[in-house]
Amino acid sequence: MKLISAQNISYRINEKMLFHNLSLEVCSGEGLHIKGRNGSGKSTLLKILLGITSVSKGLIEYKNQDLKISYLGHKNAIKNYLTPAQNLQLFFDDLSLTNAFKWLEKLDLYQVQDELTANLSFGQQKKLALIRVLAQSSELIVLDEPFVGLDKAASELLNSFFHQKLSEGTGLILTSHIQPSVECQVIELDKTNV
Amino acid sequence: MISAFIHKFSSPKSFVQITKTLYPLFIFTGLSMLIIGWTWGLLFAPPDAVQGNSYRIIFLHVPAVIFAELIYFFMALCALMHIVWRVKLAAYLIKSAAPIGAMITFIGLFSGSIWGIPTWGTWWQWDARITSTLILFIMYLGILTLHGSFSNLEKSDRLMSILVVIGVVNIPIIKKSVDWWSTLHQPASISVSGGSSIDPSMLYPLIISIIGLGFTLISLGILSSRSYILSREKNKKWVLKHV
Amino acid sequence: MFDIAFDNVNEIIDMNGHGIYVWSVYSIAISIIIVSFIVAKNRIKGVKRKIKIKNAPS
Amino acid sequence: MFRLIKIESSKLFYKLKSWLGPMLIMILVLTAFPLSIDISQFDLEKFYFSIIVVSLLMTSFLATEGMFEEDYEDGSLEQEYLVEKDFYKVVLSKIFVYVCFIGVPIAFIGAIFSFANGVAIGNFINVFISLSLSNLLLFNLFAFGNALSINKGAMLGILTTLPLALPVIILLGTAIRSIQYGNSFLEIISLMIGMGFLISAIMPLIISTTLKTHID
Repeated sequence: MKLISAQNISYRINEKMLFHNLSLEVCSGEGLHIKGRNGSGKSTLLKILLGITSVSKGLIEYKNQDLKISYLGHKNAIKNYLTPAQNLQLFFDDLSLTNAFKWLEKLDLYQVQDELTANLSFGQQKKLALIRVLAQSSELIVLDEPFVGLDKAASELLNSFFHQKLSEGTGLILTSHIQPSVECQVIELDKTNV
Repeated sequence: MISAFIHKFSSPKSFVQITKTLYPLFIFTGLSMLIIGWTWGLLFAPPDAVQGNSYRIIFLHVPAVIFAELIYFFMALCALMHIVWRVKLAAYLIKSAAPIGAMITFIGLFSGSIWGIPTWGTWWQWDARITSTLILFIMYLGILTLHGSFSNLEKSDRLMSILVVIGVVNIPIIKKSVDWWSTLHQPASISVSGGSSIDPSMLYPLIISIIGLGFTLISLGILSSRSYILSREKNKKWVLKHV
Repeated sequence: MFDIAFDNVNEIIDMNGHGIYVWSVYSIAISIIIVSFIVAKNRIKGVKRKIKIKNAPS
Repeated sequence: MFRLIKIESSKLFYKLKSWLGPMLIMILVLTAFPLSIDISQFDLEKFYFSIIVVSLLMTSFLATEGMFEEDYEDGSLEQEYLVEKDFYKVVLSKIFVYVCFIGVPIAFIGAIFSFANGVAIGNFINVFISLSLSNLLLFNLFAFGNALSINKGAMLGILTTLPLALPVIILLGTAIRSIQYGNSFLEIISLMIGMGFLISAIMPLIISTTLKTHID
């Protein structure tokens, strides 16, 4: 089942072409790995697929309008002046909060849950931000460089999470310089650019 | 339908070409009418019965203030076109018109202040019109600063259009409220307008200088929009050919 | 209507004491307009030069 | 909507500087003012009102400063966009929370201080209502300035929204004068209420378009 498809999309910024006539589609249970050098427009492409940025040309179709997408960009969307526990209370309603706290434990953040997030290390903040994606039930997961800053244990946890979600029929789109262990179709942005 | 029509006739390319052929005509009409209007006004028109010769500033002041507002309305029209139909040319025109608007508003304020010294004995009055013109000047500055603040030019085009449209709604509100305020605040001790019963010997040069300044400003607008369009579209083929 | 309103040049400059206001306003306004024309012309030249330099080698 | 109000209020609650700062400055200005002039020489009541208008303008600008900046910088806006597909509700609840938690208390402080400067106690409600309403209007307008200038500092915000705020200031001045002289207060207050409804409905729409342009 097609979750999302893009047909012949182009994107220009300040009259500079970032990519041209790009087509892709992601079905449920499928992964998509977007590769490319820095500045090739990976993050922009993700934002376009999410519907945040509008394309210069082309068409993007979703399975339905209220497709549930969970997303984490390179901005963490966590509040520095709150503790991890309070941050989670902001994201989640009471139902999924217990699930979120389970992930807090799995990711080794349980001891620091009452410290200010500003005092946490970069990796810990990243893990906290990832919980937003991990503990949410959604049909499509979109991640921008999820492995950056994670230690080995956390990366393995993330990879096994991908495995589990893909087998459950969730779609996955990610950009990463580190190869995820799940099987994905690959798009190289540098090549379509030329 | 409308959108397709507008897009066809609003390509930056044809704008630059058409205005380039029109420019000599406009600048000639503008400058010659300004010269006629101002010499007539400064040398031939009779002195005012009340104000004496200082009233001759009117031939600069009134056209300037008229165009201070007209340029803003023009920008608002463009902003609407940019928001509704995403016409790029409209955004370019706003960006090139804003500094000219700021300039002419400044001239209007400045000439008004100087005019105030011999007539009212003070260079500033918190009168409704002066205050709203000052606010108009601040609005021009705001638009210019806003457009200069963002690196993504298309983003700043859109933000600027939003601000311009909000501003044009604001102009009558400001006028109304300042009017209301100043009549409550202090009785209108001084009326800025010379009254509608202006003598033809003063009216004709005034009309001529208004039209003359209009054409001059349009030609200035043509020049500044051309440079701006060229710099924004510098990667397009037609620009290369044009250069 | 077309009679000159002043008797001599001095009177034109003086304008019964108002000349300083009138002439200063006009001269400053005219110079602002002229300067903005010059700036606009120079800008066009600058942009054209930049485009030419950029595309010269190819 | 309720979820958003809950989120915004808990965020604001922990940002001490955002809500306590403007209130303290309001208190500071209102205390400093009588001390800075020779009280015996002037009719304090008359002058006091002009300072209350100016300090209201200042504090509401200060309170809305950085209103959307933080959410924009840390990516929360994008996340909200994915959930809501629009910013209208986000903006509406944010302004609502700010007005309730900062605007109304500031109006209350202003009204309390007006006793200390010789305003009749019977006018407390009138002063409080007109100050709260003008805070509602000012917060909406400054939120727009803030959304426009998002991370580009206060100067741009002031330049773009001061022209919008001036009619509100004039309206507030008129309201206060009508309290002082006891005439046609009801007319002005109903005008302010009408404007308040209109602006609180339209402004979030414009702000949400602006924010959408920013994350685009």
